[in-house]
Amino acid sequence: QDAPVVGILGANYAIESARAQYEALAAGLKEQGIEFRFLDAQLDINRQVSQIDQFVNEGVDAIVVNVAGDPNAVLGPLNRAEEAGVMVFSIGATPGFEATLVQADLPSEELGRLSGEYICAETGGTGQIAMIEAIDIPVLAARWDSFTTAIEANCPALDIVARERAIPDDAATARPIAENLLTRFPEIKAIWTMGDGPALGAALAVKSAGRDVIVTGLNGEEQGAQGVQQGVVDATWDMLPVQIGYQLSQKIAAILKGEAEAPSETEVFTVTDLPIWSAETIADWKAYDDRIDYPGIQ
Amino acid sequence: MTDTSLPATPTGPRLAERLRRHIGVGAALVILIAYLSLTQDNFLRYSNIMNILRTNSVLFVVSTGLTFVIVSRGLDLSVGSMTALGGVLLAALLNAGIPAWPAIGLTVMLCTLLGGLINGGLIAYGGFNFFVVTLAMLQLLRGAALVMSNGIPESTFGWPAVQWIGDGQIAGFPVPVLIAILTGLIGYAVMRWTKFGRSVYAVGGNETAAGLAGIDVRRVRFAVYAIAALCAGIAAVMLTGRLTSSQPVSGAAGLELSAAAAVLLGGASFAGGAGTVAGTAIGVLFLAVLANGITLAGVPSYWQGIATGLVLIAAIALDRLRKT
Amino acid sequence: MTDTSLPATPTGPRLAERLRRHIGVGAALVILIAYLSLTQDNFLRYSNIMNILRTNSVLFVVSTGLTFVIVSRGLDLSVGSMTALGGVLLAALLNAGIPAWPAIGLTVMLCTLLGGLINGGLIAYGGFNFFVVTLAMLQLLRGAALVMSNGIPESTFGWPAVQWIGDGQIAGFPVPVLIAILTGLIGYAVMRWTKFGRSVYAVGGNETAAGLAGIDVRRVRFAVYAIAALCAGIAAVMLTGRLTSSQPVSGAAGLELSAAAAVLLGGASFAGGAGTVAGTAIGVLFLAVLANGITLAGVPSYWQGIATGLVLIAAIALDRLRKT
Amino acid sequence: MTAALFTARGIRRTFGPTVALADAEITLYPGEVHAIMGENGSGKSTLLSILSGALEPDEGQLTYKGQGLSRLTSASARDQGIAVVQQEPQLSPDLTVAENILLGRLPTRLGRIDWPRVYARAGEVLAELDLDLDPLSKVSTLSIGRRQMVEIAKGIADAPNVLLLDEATSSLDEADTNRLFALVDRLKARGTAIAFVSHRMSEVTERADRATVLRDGHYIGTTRIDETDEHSLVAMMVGRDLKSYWHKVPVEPGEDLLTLTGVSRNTLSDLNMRLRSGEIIGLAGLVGSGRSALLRTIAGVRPASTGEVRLNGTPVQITSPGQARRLGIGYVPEDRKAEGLVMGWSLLQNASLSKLGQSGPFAMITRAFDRAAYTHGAEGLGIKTHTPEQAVSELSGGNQQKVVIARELATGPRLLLLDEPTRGVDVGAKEDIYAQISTLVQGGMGLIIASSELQELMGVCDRILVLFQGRIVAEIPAAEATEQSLAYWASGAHEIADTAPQPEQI
Ligand SMILES: Nc1ncnc2c1ncn2[C@@H]1O[C@H](COP(=O)(O)OP(=O)(O)OP(=O)(O)O)[C@@H](O)[C@H]1O
Ligand SMILES: Nc1ncnc2c1ncn2[C@@H]1O[C@H](COP(=O)(O)OP(=O)(O)OP(=O)(O)O)[C@@H](O)[C@H]1O
Ligand SMILES: [Mg+2]
Ligand SMILES: [Mg+2]
Repeated sequence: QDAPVVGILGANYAIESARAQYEALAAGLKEQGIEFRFLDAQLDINRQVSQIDQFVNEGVDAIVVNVAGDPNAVLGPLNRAEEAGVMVFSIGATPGFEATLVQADLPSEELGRLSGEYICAETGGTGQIAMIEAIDIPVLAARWDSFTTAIEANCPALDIVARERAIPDDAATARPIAENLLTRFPEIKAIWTMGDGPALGAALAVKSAGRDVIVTGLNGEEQGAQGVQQGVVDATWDMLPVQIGYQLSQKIAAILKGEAEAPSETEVFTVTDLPIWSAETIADWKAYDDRIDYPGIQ
Repeated sequence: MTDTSLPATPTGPRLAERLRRHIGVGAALVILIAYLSLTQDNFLRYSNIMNILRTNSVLFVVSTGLTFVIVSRGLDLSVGSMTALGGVLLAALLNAGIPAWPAIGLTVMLCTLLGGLINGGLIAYGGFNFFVVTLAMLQLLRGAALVMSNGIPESTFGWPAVQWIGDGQIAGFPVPVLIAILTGLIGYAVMRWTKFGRSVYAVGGNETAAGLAGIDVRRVRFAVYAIAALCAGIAAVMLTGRLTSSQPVSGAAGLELSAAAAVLLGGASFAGGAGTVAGTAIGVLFLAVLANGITLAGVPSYWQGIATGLVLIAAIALDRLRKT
Repeated sequence: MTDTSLPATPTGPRLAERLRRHIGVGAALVILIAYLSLTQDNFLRYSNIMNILRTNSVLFVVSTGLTFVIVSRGLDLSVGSMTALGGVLLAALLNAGIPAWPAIGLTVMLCTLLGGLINGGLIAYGGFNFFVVTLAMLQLLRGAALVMSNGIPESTFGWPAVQWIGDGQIAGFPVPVLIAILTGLIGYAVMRWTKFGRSVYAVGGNETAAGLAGIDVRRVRFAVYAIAALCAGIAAVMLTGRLTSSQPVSGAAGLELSAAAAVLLGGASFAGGAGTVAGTAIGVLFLAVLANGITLAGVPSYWQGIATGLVLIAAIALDRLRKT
Repeated sequence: MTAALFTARGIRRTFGPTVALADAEITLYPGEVHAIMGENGSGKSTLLSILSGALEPDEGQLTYKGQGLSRLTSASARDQGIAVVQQEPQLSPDLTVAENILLGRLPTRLGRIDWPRVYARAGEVLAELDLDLDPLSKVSTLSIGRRQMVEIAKGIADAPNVLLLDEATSSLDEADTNRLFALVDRLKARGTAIAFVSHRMSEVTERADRATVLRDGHYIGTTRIDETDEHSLVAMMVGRDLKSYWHKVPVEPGEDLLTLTGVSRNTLSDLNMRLRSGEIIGLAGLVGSGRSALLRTIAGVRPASTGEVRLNGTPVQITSPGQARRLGIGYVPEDRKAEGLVMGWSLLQNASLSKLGQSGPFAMITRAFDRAAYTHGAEGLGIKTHTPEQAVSELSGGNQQKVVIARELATGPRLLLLDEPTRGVDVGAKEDIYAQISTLVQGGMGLIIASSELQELMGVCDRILVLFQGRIVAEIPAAEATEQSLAYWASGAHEIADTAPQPEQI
């Protein structure tokens, strides 16, 4: 019998942390002697819909989907996949689709909580802070929701004076937003950002304005690490994408090989103990692609 | 010297002319299809072909509307945002308790009105520059979609009619593809056989001449933007059905450029006065088959931009070669 | 009636003409500034003004290049992707061990070559449609940026020269703003006072007449695309310095449309033959002040698209009013 | 005479500061051919635009079939049977001839355009014009002369009661002009009122019944043609007497300026000619005979593929218009709007356009540069404008033509090529141009003039070369040329004569 084939459906390979998940997933499958194919939606949900259909057409044994937008959109093709007997795994949730076997979640809540506790401590729990969020989609919203929850719980005296959105969530967009925040709020003590790109942009704005404002990022990506190394970003938390992808690959392999039983309802797991990258720890930081041997899925 | 009788084969020159016009991209399409058929086992499968058509029916419907605009010597950059807003409107109407079919009708009508009144009104009756107006609308409509939905996709899963339009089947044939074909046929017929259609060519070819010939140039300009918006409205319903939800943020982003590329590949030009819906169909098919072929062949997604760019240039190069 | 003597006040009509051309958006800009000064305490602060200028110097440099293209009756949709690719190139050159200044020079040269040879070559000497070529290049160059960088932003922090260009100061004045001003002045002078500049207007105004009068139309067309790419290359260095890293994925995305909007707001038109760098400066300032005002006023970000769209329309409406 | 069909009284129309018409009037009777005359910019086109509903008058009344017309539009004018043929053909280039002819009134059946009827009807209209043109060909493939014929076909498509022709013959050759006037005769017999504008005096005196003259937007008068003569008409138009119209002065030819030996390219074959400084050569021929092609070759637009071109005795390869300018060759193309002027530019800027091509790559282009070019080039041409800062698009056709000539003179050429230099130019302006030509040859310049007006060639030139199918078939001293001899060679009649004795070769 042929080796089983897994179809991996990426949301956007060009995003560093996403790529780390897919590559780690593929690396793990390869280790287990399982074949894989990869298709990238490049954030176009319409394309992802047809890619799911395409994998089903090709007769893969399982698919792993990282939804490239609104999960509702892929319900139709996922149901078609299930009907065709294809096992469905996912990175991130696919609400509305019940038949996912294993779902690897991003540690968004912990990222929000850790960064909240950090800002609480560093600001002394009083004063003004601002947030740079991104587009309001559930996978990302968990970050700022759990951040504000953490602030309310730990230091209610901290005043969140502004919540802006960087769309797209990159350094170039975030920098002028941060510049305006600094102009509007001369007393501001910290800027929380939802990712490392915006963090770098905001931090450079702070530096250029000659102000003393705490800036944090999330994800532990290249740009966040650069910011910390440059001494402009105060901290960022790793989201361990390589572990997410690798752990998922092992669970998939076990099921495909019959070593483990397919769970009767969706098994959800996520990673914990996210390391902080700040001036003290940054020497230990490793780029995602140095953490595991990327098979180079595309 | 005084032979004014009609030529024996009246379609002769027209056929040749038509071939000349489409053969460039048409030939590229044929070559592409032949190449993919030989190299990709899955390419010619019924399911793959339907997958191609289904995925691109939205693009085709939008491109059909845009054909009118480009032939009239205009451009509508707002069709992508209009499609996104249409989806948000539809979801909002449905969730406000309006039944599916009236909500669909209302969505399409609202889009048509919006595009007609603002784009068409300002450009035709206000004499505004079409690029600036529709660029402004690109931003404005996307903003409106975001504000209305707060950026959150709303599910339309509970309304089978919407799903049927976007992803249903009639006798094993996808409904969105049928809608696209129907739209294309109507568009073709209107451009070819109605006074209005010919007026669009006349206005695009020489506005002064059209005005002097008694054509109401402003009404024609108004109408083409309304038609583009109408098609965007239909596309919005199809896309929402296909994705079972509205997509305020990324829905149909960049659609205006793909549609414009398809129309231009199909033989229209910004100089106005030329182009047909049939040509646009070839243009859309070309882009569609290209994208499908690239994924089938497993070209890394990074390379897809490069490949698309190269093939686009190759397609118009072929077109140039044919013409000289 | 046979008066061929020169008028007594030669600058009279030209001044009026110039006012007429710019006053629309110029007036809108003045109104906007007045409004913001009154309602936003922070608006007129030196730091805020420098923020505005610094943030938009990249846009202005790109728009200056695009002014040449649009005046020549063309369009370059690839300038955003070129800017992104330029950043990736620069980072790659630096990390390959080439010292900062040579790497910067090389980056700008490579961009100019690429844009000149492909865009300019195909459009000017190949006779290809500019929209399709530069749309293809939009995809192709972005793809190249992704392939070269594997999507990873590379730090250029170790090279102070790059940071200095993007974010440095000379006597308290931001270097990127100085570069933008210098680029603008050179662009203005070239368009206004050189044979080449005048040729660009002639080619845009009436290509056939220009050719028969002895202007090398193809060389002019070639040059304008090279200039647009040159400016994109300079902008790439500035942007990379400003962000201390290359931004292959989203860097400068959509920049082409903002730049085109700025140029058109500044009085140029797609009919070619009209437009100045001074007008473009007003157009960029208008967009810049608008964006700043919107954030300063704390308008929720989702509303920004709507506000930008509305104000764009208002600006050209004012322009129309003035002209009639 | 019967009752007036169409009258206009007290018509006033302004464009900003320009008063195009001050108090114009005209009365048209059924079955008459009425010439409208006047210098360039006197308001003829404006008057026709008002009569055809394309422009609204500021003041004045229109009466049609005894009824006052208010708010006439292009569409309503056509519905009432008033048709106009524009001075500049207004066609949609990508549409077919048939569709252009029936634009705005395509016949439909059951809401569908009835294409067979479109082609049939267009065929009929073309037949009425006696025109051999495929109704299915695209307008973009037609020459300017053919386009003008299509424009005329458009005008007669609805069998109008009133036909207004604005310089309909200016880009037509003899044959097409004859077709047009044959049609005019037939329409006249049917009781159609025809008004036409022409700068060709012979057409007016031979074809018109009456003439109305405008000067600077004022109505000067209407006369019966059989009660007047050319001189008094011209006097009415220009308000002065034109004495020596052609300004021909004998000039002693100097050195060889230009010689062509065996020059061929594309449709041109084996051309030989010799032009000395101080000499004027005329090119005669039918449409498509290669007059323009020959000038374009010398001007470097389409370089010769074989043969030798010598300038001042030295062999040269003229490969671009820019190079031609640097060699001292000036070129005035035949279509001033499409090929000559940048319409949005001022007179000043247009005046320096060719000098631009002539100057080095680092030349500074300042206002002084433009001004010098204009002052130098426009001298003696008598361009009518209130300021050279004005956009050329606002000038009348004749003045636009003078600007193109001024532009070339600004480069200080030794050899000047003029393609149809007086097309659509009024008598007064023509005289200005002829006077200028005369001054130029006296200064030692050599000129080659291609023209469809044989009178002009005979009046202005020293020698006339006749082209037929891309070959020079005759060279005739202007003094010995007659319209008949030129027409004989131009029409290819000699070929028939040559081949007649050898029928066995066929
Ligand atoms: N659209 C316009 N804007 C400004 N001025 C105009 C316009 N149309 C005509 N004019 C002016 O009105 C006057 C009359 O122009 P018109 O075209 O009627 O002259 P014409 O007698 O037909 O001349 P020609 O013999 O050169 O065709 C001219 O001075 C011209 O410059
Ligand atoms: N761009 C072109 N493409 C193909 N054939 C052309 C082109 N231009 C001119 N010709 C052909 O070359 C020949 C010479 O044309 P040319 O324009 O020189 O004639 P002409 O005597 O000046 O006539 P006209 O009075 O129409 O200007 C004609 O047969 C014409 O059809
Ligand atoms: Mg006229
Ligand atoms: Mg000619």
